[in-house]
Amino acid sequence: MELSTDVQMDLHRRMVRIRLFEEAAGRLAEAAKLPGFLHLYVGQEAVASGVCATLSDDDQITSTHRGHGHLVAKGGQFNEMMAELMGKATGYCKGRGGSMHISNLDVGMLGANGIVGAGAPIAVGAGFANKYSDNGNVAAAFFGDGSTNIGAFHEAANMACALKLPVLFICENNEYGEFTARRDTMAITDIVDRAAGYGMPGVIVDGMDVVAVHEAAVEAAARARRGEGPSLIEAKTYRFYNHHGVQNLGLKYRTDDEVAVWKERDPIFTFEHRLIEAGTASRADFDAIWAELRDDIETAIQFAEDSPLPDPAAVLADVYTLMTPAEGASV
Amino acid sequence: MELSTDVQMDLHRRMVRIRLFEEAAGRLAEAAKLPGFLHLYVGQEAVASGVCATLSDDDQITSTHRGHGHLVAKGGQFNEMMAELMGKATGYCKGRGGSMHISNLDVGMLGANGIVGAGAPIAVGAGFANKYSDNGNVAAAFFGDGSTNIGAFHEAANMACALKLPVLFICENNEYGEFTARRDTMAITDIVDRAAGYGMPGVIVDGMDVVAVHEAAVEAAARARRGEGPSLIEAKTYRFYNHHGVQNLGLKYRTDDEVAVWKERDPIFTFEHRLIEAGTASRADFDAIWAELRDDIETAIQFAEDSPLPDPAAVLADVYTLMTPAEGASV
Amino acid sequence: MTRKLTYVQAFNEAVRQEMAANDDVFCAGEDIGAFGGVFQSYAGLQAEFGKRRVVDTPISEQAIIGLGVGAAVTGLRPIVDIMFMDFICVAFDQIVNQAAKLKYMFGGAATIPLTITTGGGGGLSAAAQHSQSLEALLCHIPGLKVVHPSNPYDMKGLMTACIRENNPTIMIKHKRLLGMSGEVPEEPYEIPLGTANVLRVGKDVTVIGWGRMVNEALTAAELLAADGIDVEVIDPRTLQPLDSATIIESVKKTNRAVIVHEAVRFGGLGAEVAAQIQEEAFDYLDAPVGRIAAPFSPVPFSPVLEAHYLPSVDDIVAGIRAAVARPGA
Amino acid sequence: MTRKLTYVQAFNEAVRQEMAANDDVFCAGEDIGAFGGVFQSYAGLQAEFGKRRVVDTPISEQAIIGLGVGAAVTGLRPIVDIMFMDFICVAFDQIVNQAAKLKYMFGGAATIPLTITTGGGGGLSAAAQHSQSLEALLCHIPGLKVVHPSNPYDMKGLMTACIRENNPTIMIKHKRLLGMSGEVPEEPYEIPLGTANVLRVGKDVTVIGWGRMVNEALTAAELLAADGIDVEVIDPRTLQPLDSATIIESVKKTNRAVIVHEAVRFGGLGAEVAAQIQEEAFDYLDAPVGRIAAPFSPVPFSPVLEAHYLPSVDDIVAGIRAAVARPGA
Ligand SMILES: Cc1ncc(C[n+]2csc(CCOP(=O)(O)OP(=O)(O)O)c2C)c(N)n1
Ligand SMILES: Cc1ncc(C[n+]2csc(CCOP(=O)(O)OP(=O)(O)O)c2C)c(N)n1
Ligand SMILES: [Mg+2]
Ligand SMILES: [Mg+2]
Repeated sequence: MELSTDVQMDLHRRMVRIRLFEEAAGRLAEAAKLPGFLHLYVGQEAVASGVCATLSDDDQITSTHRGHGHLVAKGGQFNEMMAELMGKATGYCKGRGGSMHISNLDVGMLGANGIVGAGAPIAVGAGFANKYSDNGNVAAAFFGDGSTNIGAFHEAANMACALKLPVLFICENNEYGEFTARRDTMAITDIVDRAAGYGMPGVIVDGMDVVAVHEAAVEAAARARRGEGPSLIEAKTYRFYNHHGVQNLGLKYRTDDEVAVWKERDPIFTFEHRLIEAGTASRADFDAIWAELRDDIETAIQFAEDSPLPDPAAVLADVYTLMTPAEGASV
Repeated sequence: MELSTDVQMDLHRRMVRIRLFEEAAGRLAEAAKLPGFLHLYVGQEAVASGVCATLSDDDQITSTHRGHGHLVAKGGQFNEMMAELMGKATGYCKGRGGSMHISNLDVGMLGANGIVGAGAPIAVGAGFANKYSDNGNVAAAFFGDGSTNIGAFHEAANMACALKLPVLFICENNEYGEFTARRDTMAITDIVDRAAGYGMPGVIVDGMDVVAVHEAAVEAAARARRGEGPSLIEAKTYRFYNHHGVQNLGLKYRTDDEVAVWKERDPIFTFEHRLIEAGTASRADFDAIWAELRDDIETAIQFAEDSPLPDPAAVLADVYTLMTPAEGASV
Repeated sequence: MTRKLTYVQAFNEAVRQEMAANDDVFCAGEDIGAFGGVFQSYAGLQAEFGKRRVVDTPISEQAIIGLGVGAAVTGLRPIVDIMFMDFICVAFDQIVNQAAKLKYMFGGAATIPLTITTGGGGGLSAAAQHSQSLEALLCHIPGLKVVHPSNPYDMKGLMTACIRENNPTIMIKHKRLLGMSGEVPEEPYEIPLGTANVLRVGKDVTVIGWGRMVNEALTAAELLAADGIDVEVIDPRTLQPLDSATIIESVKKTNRAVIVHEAVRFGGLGAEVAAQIQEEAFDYLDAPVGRIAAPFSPVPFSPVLEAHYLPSVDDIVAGIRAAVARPGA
Repeated sequence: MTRKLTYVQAFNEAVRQEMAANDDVFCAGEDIGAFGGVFQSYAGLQAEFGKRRVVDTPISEQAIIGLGVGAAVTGLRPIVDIMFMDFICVAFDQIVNQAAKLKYMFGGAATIPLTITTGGGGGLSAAAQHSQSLEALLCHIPGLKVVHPSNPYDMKGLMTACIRENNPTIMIKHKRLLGMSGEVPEEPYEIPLGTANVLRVGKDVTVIGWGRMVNEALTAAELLAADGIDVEVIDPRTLQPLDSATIIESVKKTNRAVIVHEAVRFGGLGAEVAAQIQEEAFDYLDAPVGRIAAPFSPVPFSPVLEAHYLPSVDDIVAGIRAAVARPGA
């Protein structure tokens, strides 16, 4: 598939936006300016970008604990995201959700999720609604290699196939679940080997190559929109930072060599190199993009820091739609 | 594999014991003499018999809601089983469990289970204990086709493979889950297609052929005892009666033709025919066996009917091991 | 115009009428299609509305709830069935950590008009995994609403309200009441969630019960009337949110209260009701708030054990007598 | 001979000593091996006892509990870890319908010496799915025992008792107490399950609390002492079985009671404690039993919201003042 310059530059832009947002979040976390847990997406940018570039705001995605990258790729705005990470009233979740529950229904992002595997069944529900309403939309579930060992993933994959729903199962295989290697928790090497057990096609792609991911996603989405059911895409990728936070806390669950080898394959820099080689864009073009987006990040940090905190007195707001007096009695 | 006459007659005897117990239970249920639900195993006798014939009392099995057949095959006694179905104090569970929880640890039967899929993780635990204690025992999990759509099955299969445990996964594919056809709840035809997703060997056997089931079980058990990990055996079989109870309640979820075709392949009568053809045994031999076991069943029914009911005052016994006074406070 | 329907027919009619009125309403669950569900709650609906709107699912409770959550957050009004209440444990994360919390975690942006239906309660010798009354677990979870009708009229009105409700609700059908018959209006009607029903007016003691137990309490009340004990019987109908005001008001009048439920006593919803009564009506109480409930054990199989295990009319009568026996202020 | 250990070190020492003493004891859970668990509860154990006895599992909570149940019923003494308490929902069937009920359903034939460990409680801005206090759900389930230590000494003694216990127990570690330091004896010792601890003797009011909250209650008690309010503070330590006798005895002395917990108030374990107190000590009460707990909402992320959401020393002080404010009999 020949990708137009626009599409390629769009893929690049999505990746850079994720990288800059995550690097900024990491810095703020190390400066103790972000409360709670932080799971950075750095290194995996090609997966969210390659998939979301073929989705519209009306298509839905479900995410994981590592969800900022997915929201950025789906069109999330820096200001509301940074404000949410800081727990401010202007955040996407009004400070109630934070990093692990960041979401924005306007762009079809049905939430990061603190429960491993829990997003996939919800994506199946969105896919069901798409088919039910015959609206031509698809739902994509992002999940990690480790999450494919949990029951919810299995039930979701089987249900989507049994009901032939427009769902994309996007596995980001970064070879680790927290601090434990994938090989210690499953007897298979490729997650894609699970696809046949549900009766859906499965394909392995280089998760560090945004074009490869995009092409696979375009095909899977087209298939789903044609009413031919779900697909599983396994993207082989790697997270550059620790499971949560930034530093590896000197943990030796991954060797420096292994990390170095993967960083060599940085999805953004390798892609920029290819585009320059192909004459599609110049270093100067990219520098301009990075500079522009860096400004956006600085603006977002400022916005978040200047934003008001949520009103503690309103802690009970948003538990229910339309509180009734009787509900008040439960408080 | 050449099976000795003893082994073949043992396989036959196990099947007949199941058949007679289940037919008797069905009659008693229709006479309103059995409380609660009753899930009959008639038609599937070859599976439990073929597998359990290669297991000793020290090997463990977990079962399902359709558990009488598994317990009989594992060596359960008619008296205590019939008494349990009647809710008597002399039952294996002292009337506390009934049909859906019938069990006998002395023969390594870790319980029928009312929750679909819940037995498999427990079998994995037993398999873990076997490996931990290096006792050479294996644990076999029996489960239906429908239960392979539930998360617990998936987690158990993956865990057993990841930890390389001596576990046999025995799927009894009778093509229905309650009143819904398997094909409506999964996009695959053979459950065995799921084995590769866990990294274990999978084999399909004719579940109406006790010898075929036995040979596959012998191989899988030997493999497990050698420390080479779990296997999945899918036995294609069929239940002759309704999901619960006996009559099909005039339900048309299965055609009469379909039922008739499968009854043609009755695992007991076809096996007797083969043994007679082969000159291994005569009709008279079989008649004697049926007669002997029929007497045992009549004795068991009498035993159960004559047995005392449990003492209602002792309803709280057996909730905890060694009740402490403080626990009394919880009552 | 009203006529007699059974409890399960009333449920079925509420679903049918709401489905006819709103294409966003659909049903999904195990064996609910051609078969109509093991309790026949969904009988005839697939024939009437087709496989698009009445969906047989795999045996996958987590995915069944997830299907409902995902479809609800994207605009539909799903009714998903968990056959037996005991099985909510299999889907507990999707109910407790997803359905109940999504709206809040999203800062209010999500709306989850999801109805989860299930069959609860004992009395069928169905043993420890098919007989539980687990309402207390659900009522402790912010974000959920919990409904448990005691008769056909309430069933139709409450089920209609659940389907029209914009929050995740759990409709608990009592398995022993499925065949209970009663007058039910043909036209659709709603019983607002969170409104209790005073089933019997009395002045001596207030009995609060739900599901099958409140009917047993009414029987007990009639027996005690013969002895001149005048019992007020309240059915909260909705367990979360609980209509505490109606309960407190009654106790302030009668000065005595007894709670009856089928769930085990320790940590049951009766504890919350008792705690609220003594908080709100402390100076009015002439006796401790009593609780009649199951002992601290799994539900036994044998009919003789289960009959002893479940609260009976006699147990309720005894509990009420104990409450009124104490000298008043 | 005693020395200072942190809460999590006390946990770790109990596990190490029991593992050293009994080869039937093993541990399984996510990231507990080389990494020692996300809270370092299992730090160093795999290095000391090897991969056979300290097992890293897949992310499969149902299978983790099942592993424990199956290994326990076949003779081992498993310790299985569910990282955050919120995740018990993912494995709820194996805990509630299997581990808790197996013995009873088998007519007593099974023995399940299983310990489930998990990290509960809020205060880390970990939001709605990593901050819950769900003890009430577990305490309502016959067959389970539930333990929740408030300090290092109790942690070691209770964890040792759990491992030696022959029933399924859930050991809830409070995430905010992991670093709490205190005197802990080197030698192994047991604190019998079901025995409460009177942390402070007082005559005016009894405060019952557990986990982090009972420590906050002690702080509140000291503040109130300055105003001449003499508070008795009780830590049940074991929540199921609950040592009701010690609580009732205290309330009969002080005539007033306040319960403090981090879980939401509605349906929390405080309701059961309040219900029992008014049942057993009705004539002794000079004021309604008070409950200080979280409001009916998921746990919010933003620190300002969570600080407001969780009961504070000020809230406890106010609650105690309200209880003692009422004129006595
Ligand atoms: C049900 C559940 N179990 C455990 C956890 C703790 N946990 C959070 S992330 C994680 C690892 C997930 O691994 P993977 O799915 O590969 O995603 P990755 O972190 O590699 O992106 C674990 C175990 C959780 N959040 N939910
Ligand atoms: C978790 C759970 N969901 C649903 C049920 C109700 N149920 C009991 S048996 C059954 C069908 C099981 O089908 P299968 O696994 O194929 O076993 P079979 O009955 O065919 O032997 C169902 C849905 C249950 N007991 N547990
Ligand atoms: Mg991973
Ligand atoms: Mg089947």
